[in-house]
Amino acid sequence: MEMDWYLGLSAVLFTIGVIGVLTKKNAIVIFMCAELMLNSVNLTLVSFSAQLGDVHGQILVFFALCVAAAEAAVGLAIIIAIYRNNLTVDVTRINLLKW
Amino acid sequence: METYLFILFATLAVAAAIGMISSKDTVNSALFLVLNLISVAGIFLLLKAQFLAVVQVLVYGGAIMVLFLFVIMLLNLSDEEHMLSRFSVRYAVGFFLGVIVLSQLLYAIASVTGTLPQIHPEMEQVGTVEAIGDALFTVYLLPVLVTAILLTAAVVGALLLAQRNISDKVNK
Amino acid sequence: MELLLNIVIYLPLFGALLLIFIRQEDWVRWTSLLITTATFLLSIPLLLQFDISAAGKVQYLTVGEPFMGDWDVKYMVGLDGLSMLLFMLTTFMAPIVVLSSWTTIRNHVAGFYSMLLILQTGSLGVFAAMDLFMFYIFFELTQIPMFFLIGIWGGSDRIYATVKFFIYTLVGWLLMLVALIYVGYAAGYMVNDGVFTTDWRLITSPEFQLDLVQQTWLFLSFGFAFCIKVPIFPFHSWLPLAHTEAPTAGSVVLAAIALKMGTYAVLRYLIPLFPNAAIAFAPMFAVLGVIGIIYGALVAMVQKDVKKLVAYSSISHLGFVVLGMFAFTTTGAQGAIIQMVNHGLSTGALFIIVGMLYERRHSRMIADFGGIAKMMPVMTVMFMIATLASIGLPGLNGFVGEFLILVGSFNSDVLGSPWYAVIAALGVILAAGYMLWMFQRVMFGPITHEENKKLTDINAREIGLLVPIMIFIVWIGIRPTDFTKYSEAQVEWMLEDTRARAEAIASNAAGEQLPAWAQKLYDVTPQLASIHEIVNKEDSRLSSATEPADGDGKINDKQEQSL
Amino acid sequence: MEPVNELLTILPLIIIGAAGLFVMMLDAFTGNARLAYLSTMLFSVAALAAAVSNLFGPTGESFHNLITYGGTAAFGMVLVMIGTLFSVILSRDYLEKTGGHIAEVYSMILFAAFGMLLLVASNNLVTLFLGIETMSISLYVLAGLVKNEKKSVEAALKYFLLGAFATGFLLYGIALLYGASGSTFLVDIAATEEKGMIYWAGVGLLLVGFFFKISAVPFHMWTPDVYQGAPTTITAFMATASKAAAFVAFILVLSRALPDARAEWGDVIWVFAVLTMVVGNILALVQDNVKRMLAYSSIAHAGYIMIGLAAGTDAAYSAVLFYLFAYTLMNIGAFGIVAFYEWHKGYDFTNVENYSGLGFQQPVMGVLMSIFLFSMVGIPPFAGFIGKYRVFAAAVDEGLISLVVVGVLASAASVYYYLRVLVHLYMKENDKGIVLSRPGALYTAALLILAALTIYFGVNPGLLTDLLGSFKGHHY
Repeated sequence: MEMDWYLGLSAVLFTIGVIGVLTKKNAIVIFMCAELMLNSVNLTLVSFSAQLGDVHGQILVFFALCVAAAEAAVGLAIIIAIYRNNLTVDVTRINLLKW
Repeated sequence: METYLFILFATLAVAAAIGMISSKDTVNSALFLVLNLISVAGIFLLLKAQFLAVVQVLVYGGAIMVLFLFVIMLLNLSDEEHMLSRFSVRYAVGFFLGVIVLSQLLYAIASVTGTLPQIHPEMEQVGTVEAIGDALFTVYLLPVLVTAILLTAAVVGALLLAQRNISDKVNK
Repeated sequence: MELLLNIVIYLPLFGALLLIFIRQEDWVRWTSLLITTATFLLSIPLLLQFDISAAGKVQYLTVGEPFMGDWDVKYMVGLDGLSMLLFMLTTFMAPIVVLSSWTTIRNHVAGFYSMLLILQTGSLGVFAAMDLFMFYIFFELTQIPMFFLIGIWGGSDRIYATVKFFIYTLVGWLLMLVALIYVGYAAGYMVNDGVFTTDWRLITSPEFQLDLVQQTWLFLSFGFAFCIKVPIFPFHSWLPLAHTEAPTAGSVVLAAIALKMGTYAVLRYLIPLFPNAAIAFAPMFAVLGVIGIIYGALVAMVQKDVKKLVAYSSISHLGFVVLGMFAFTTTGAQGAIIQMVNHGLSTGALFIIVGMLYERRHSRMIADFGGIAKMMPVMTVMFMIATLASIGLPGLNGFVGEFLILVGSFNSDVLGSPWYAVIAALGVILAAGYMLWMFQRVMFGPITHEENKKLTDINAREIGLLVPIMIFIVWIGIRPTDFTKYSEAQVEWMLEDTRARAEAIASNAAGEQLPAWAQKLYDVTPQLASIHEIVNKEDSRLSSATEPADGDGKINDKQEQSL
Repeated sequence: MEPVNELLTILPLIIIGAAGLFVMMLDAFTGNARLAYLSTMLFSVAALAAAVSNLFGPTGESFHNLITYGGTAAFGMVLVMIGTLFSVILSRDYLEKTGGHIAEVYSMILFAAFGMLLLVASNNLVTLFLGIETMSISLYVLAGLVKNEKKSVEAALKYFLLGAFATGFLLYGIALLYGASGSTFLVDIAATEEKGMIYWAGVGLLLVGFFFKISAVPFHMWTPDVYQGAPTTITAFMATASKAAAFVAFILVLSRALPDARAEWGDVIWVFAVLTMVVGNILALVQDNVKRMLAYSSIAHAGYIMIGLAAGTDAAYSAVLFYLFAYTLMNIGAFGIVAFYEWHKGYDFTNVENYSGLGFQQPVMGVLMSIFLFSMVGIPPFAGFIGKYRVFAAAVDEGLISLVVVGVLASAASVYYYLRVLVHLYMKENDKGIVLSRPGALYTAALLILAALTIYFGVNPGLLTDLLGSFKGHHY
């Protein structure tokens, strides 16, 4: 079995994440898509790590997980704050700032 | 056997990802993401990264996604319109960009077909808790400490943003 | 003396800082007057000690340490024949400018005078800088105060005028900055062991040889900046606006000093730095100069606003300066320098007088005046002298400059045609027309407006500030050599040096092929071609001289034929 | 290396990390914002001093080569600490007047600074990633600080979503580079033999990630919103310290990890530099909101800095570092004065129309604003001019003349919107009867110091240029 299957899978997942970020309107879902992107990158890292027999890639995944957790905490807090202000998390309806 | 497992997990992961971005219901989206994360954890196992597979399920699937679900329930978010129900330039641009990114990445990856070796034989040792722990607390000690501060900062920040009462400017 | 030069340059800046701590408005005025007068008095020894015969040598030179790390960019100031008179003009006009705005400026007095003083330091620095980079810095230092002077204390349309003035100038000078950097590196590689340099002595040394393509590009970008600053037609549109909207002091500074920076820069940098390009493009610039002379005069003729009329007459006068400089003759360049001084004096005086009229009448429209000579006899005399000087009446200063320029351009080998001078002479006639017509309408005739009957003549302060200008107007007119002697040796040396370097570069470049577009630019004018011909002839002569087959006599014959 | 010496190499980082935790605890137990402010200031001064002393110390690697110290990294730390210190000093008055002066602010600022310090010292993609993320996550929070203001929270959301998106690209780039080279150390990546598609895809994605952080067009979308929405002194912090940190890290990555690929990324940066300068300046022209104008102007400045990166020589890198220094000084200053006007109630003092005639009230503030704005225009004798000049010069020396011409034309256009502020301050009438209060002594002193530095390094840049010119350690 070839390694590029893994890379291909992660590329597909990454792209789905990108499409999601660009098309969705709900802030939470956009954020989840960003998490999907991070997750697919983790897959890439693990498969490279497996290919090289090298631990560093997995270490990076570990840190990426930490970052994802931290991002989740802050991101969800921001979403709660904006929901309290606007009663919506629809990014197309939150538009005080333009140009 | 591995090939079949890979195909199974990969199909699940992609299907869950597509399900996530096409679902109308935010809760469903979140659940799809959990499914995706777990499938990816399965693939980690195939790649002999046991530690990360466990962490993936525990931290990502367990902690983070629960947080997501909690917030979604807390805010009682209404359903979103179906992704394809209203075609707009936004979608077109998003789709177009997505296709470009995908094709570039696929091209990049396809160009290395056949050059990559099998899973490295040392991987059995590399993916274990011992190996990773060893690296983390020797070479990567400083980053681990940084992570401590990062998580502290995130907690303080989350408190700061979500804790205090919002003043009178809320539009009702 | 070196120290004295630096003191003269920075004393006004020090004064500007001093003004921050002074609250009383009258004290502010007196302090500024004191500072500017002191500056002028201190600058007199510089003139007296000046070695007239020294050519190609910078006097009172201060050379600082390189201040930008690995680059040979240093603080360098000094004076030579090109800058001496303009430097003195600047120190001379400053007290007059301060006096002229004594009563007109009533708000933010301290701000006004500190701007004027900073502007003076900048201007003195521009004329004294002996390093291209320092020149640029000092030049930009004059822009900021000018921006505020016009914008805060100007007329009704001041904001548009000042923003236009600032942006217009900056666009040109930023493009020049790129060219300046290029010159700095090129000079570094050629004459300074690879270290970036903008030292004037190095960038005008014979070893610094830019090829023709480089020269064309660099000349055009430097030229563009200077054209805007001078301003040369068709880049002049900011000038009438800025002149009209500026307060009297601003107009005077602009006319007497700021505009000279452009023409001075042409003489100091544009021509010596890019000799071949300068010679090649000389006819083009001369044409622009002549167009400026005629255009300025014609537009001035139809102005209803006295100040605008004077502003357009500036364009006309500066056209003369440009023509004189690009004639590439000593007479022409001498005329250009003295014409710069003349224009500073006479146009400065005219602006001051217009300011006095405006202060009394709150109008600058010609139609609002008429017959006021009866009420203001002293003013009439002054105005008359300034007007006649501006026209170029023999015996007054304007005549000297214009005459020298016309003679210089008439005989110019670079321009190659007397027509430039002939058409420019037409400008003198036109000037007589519009100036006298204006004077007649403002001063004589019946009094049509009741308010004009209440006008009072100029007071002692106003007389006091005009009289020194009048003295110099007459002095230059009667004994021009007292002034032209300062620049004579230097100008002669500079032109010869420039021509010599041009030929050296052309002979080195004779075999080089120019790209098609550059060739086209050069073909616009036949002069470069003629240099090429001379060089080619010499080349063929040399090559034939090396042929041993022919006898000596034949070569001599050939030489005689070619000569 | 002795453990103690090893710790000394990252002394500013340690001080700031400890300070962040200390201030957090202080807040938890006392909740005294004033005390938090004071201790933050003291710690910042200490960290700045430590960074400056590192600047003159040795260079090398520590912590298993994860960290690089001295030289460029130390200068990056100095930049970050200058930005942090002055933003902190200015924040107190501003936040007290606008309501929002809480102790957590300072701990978040310190955590962000911690991330920046790590970022400028990273010699490895792991630390780089962690540094960027620590910085970004803290900044997301800071952007939404005044959370009862809709704009502020909205800015935080936009920043956060786009930031998370960009993180994905950055991490993907890192992952692919890791795959192509088998290591996350910058030096090892430079040694990559085979440059296949994976390598180039990695480089491209990494560039995208950095372009986002330095807000290069077209990845600038978040900048104006965030800069406008965030509290002004926090904006100053973001615009200076985080930009400077990102640029220094960018220099480290370009010069250490990708020196062989210079021709390729040089061309890419060339294109994005042009886009950034042109779009940034054009959009700045039409802004009425001063903060938004300054946001676009900072995008434009990123474009000028990218000219230096595109040149990619040692001289260009040190020119960029100088530019960043000047940029930090003048931007904090300008935002500080906007913050001063803004804390007056009654009018929206981020709108330039409301500045009419205010230059003569509180003349010190007006004069300082002129100095900072003229420095941004790039007029001598201010530091901004020297920065621009050196960057342009380095690029001209590399033959990028057309790029420099675009740069000067863009900065000529920029004059209009900078002058517009001055025109309103000085040349229009104050017809609304606005009366300004006096700023605090420390506030004024901080701005005066910034202005003095702006002038000093404009008149006498040699001190700094010599130092920066001696950094031959951009790459090995």
